[in-house]
Amino acid sequence: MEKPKNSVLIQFKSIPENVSLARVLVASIGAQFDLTISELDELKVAVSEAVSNAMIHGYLNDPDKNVEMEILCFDEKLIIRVTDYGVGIADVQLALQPSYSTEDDRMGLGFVFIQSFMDKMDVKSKLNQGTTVTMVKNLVHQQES
Amino acid sequence: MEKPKNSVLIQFKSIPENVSLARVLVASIGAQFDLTISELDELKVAVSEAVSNAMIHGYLNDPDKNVEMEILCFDEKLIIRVTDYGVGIADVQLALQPSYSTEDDRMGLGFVFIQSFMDKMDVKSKLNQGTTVTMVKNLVHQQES
Amino acid sequence: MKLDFKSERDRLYVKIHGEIDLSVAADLRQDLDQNLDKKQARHLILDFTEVSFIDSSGLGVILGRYKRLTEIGGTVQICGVNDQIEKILELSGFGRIMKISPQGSKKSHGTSF
Amino acid sequence: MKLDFKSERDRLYVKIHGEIDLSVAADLRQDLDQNLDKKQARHLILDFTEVSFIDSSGLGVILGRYKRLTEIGGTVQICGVNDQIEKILELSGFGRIMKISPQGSKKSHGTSF
Ligand SMILES: Nc1ncnc2c1ncn2[C@@H]1O[C@H](COP(=O)(O)OP(=O)(O)O)[C@@H](O)[C@H]1O
Ligand SMILES: Nc1ncnc2c1ncn2[C@@H]1O[C@H](COP(=O)(O)OP(=O)(O)O)[C@@H](O)[C@H]1O
Repeated sequence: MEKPKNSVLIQFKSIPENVSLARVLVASIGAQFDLTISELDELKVAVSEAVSNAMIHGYLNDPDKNVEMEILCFDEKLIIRVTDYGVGIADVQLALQPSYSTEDDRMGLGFVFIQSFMDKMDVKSKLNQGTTVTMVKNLVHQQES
Repeated sequence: MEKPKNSVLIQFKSIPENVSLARVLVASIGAQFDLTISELDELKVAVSEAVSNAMIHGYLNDPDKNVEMEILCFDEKLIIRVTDYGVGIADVQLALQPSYSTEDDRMGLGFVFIQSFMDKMDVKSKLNQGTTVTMVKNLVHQQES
Repeated sequence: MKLDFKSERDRLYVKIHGEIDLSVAADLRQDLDQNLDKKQARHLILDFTEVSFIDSSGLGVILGRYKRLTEIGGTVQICGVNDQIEKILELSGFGRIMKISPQGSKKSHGTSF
Repeated sequence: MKLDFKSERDRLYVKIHGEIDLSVAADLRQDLDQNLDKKQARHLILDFTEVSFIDSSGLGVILGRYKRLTEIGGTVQICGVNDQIEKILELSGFGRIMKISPQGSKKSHGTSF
């Protein structure tokens, strides 16, 4: 694969305050490219969902675990990968269903938002080993007229 | 040592755009605590100097190298550690002298700023192995009257 | 996140400032419930003019209040919504169960503090 | 970073917007030198009203222009400086070699765009 123009790897404690940290970081990298405000907002939502899921579902809110996020910047796309080494997902296809959630007070919209706001999403998970959500945002913009 | 309330480890490519990334990250963590705007600004300067030094001096501007930054948050202090695996510093005491610089167009003020704006600084370096700058910011605030 | 409360008969107006995500969801839930109880309100009007971000953790809190209030014949309304948040509210189907008014519309003026 | 240039006789006014660090230092150096050449200016007035951050990489660029201009009997002046940046300029000794005026002072009014 082509070498990324930029790459950032961050590891942080699984505490809710760090969800906004992950957003700030992604927005700051997104601003290095010519993303519109609305594209930046959508990146932030996608990252927020993936990181929140790692904390809530993957680590069952254990603050002593660590979430990882990797951001790779290419000319034509951003790749963002969020990883936890938590409980894993038994049935990924089921988990991706809109409105499916294993928690009563949650809406099952996390994956829906990621899929709506990113150009590609891939979920790899193994029970008791953890989950990696890979999200791709294309940077190929329409020619201006 | 007491367990940190938050800890963040970030690794990024040695390209100048990432100096601001490091600042944004530190400011965003600083904002989780009750730092004043001016304290946040000072943290940003210190981090900017340490990260720029890693890129310019440590890695001689090679963009394919990686800079690491670790942030540990305790009740009473923030510890920020910037590491490169670059050329290292032959004589740390000399390097710390105000106005000392090995580059013509630089001012030798980086370490001066870090020492002025942080409560503690420690530099560990080994030739051809790299440099770690550890900076401490105390969070113990005066009692309000 | 910061909240301003105002109430009038059975209506509770809440202006929310900041980002609504996992880190504030629990506080938001508790503050809304406490104030709904205290004021015995049935109608909740959320002013989003100063909300810069919301994700599904934030939406979950609002849906929870919606369920609670519809049980007693009440409603939830969100006003002052920016374009990005409007898109998220539409995606999540909130538009079908509660009244949502964008920033600058007449509806949002009525609830300004 | 964004620059606005204005010149009057041998004076070049430059209003700088944004953060001045390693990532913009090379561009800033080049843009300043090109404009000093083009306008044959001897006096450089930097408006810092819209500068939100500067570190030693940024200061190095200014010191370089200072050295260049003092050789031909010129000066450098920085106006519209906020408290934090004033502290940095003092620490670095710039206050002893060039005129620095804080935000809101009369001096900085004279150079507004
Ligand atoms: N990182 C993860 N680790 C374990 N399970 C996960 C993870 N992410 C998602 N899941 C599972 O997938 C389900 C659907 O996720 P999502 O669409 O984000 O909705 P929600 O977070 O509201 O439950 C979750 O309820 C959970 O069971
Ligand atoms: N990470 C590093 N790796 C190698 N050398 C360094 C590093 N940081 C600082 N130095 C050395 O210390 C000197 C002084 O650093 P500093 O006070 O920041 O001033 P400046 O960056 O302006 O040279 C540098 O010129 C360089 O020789």
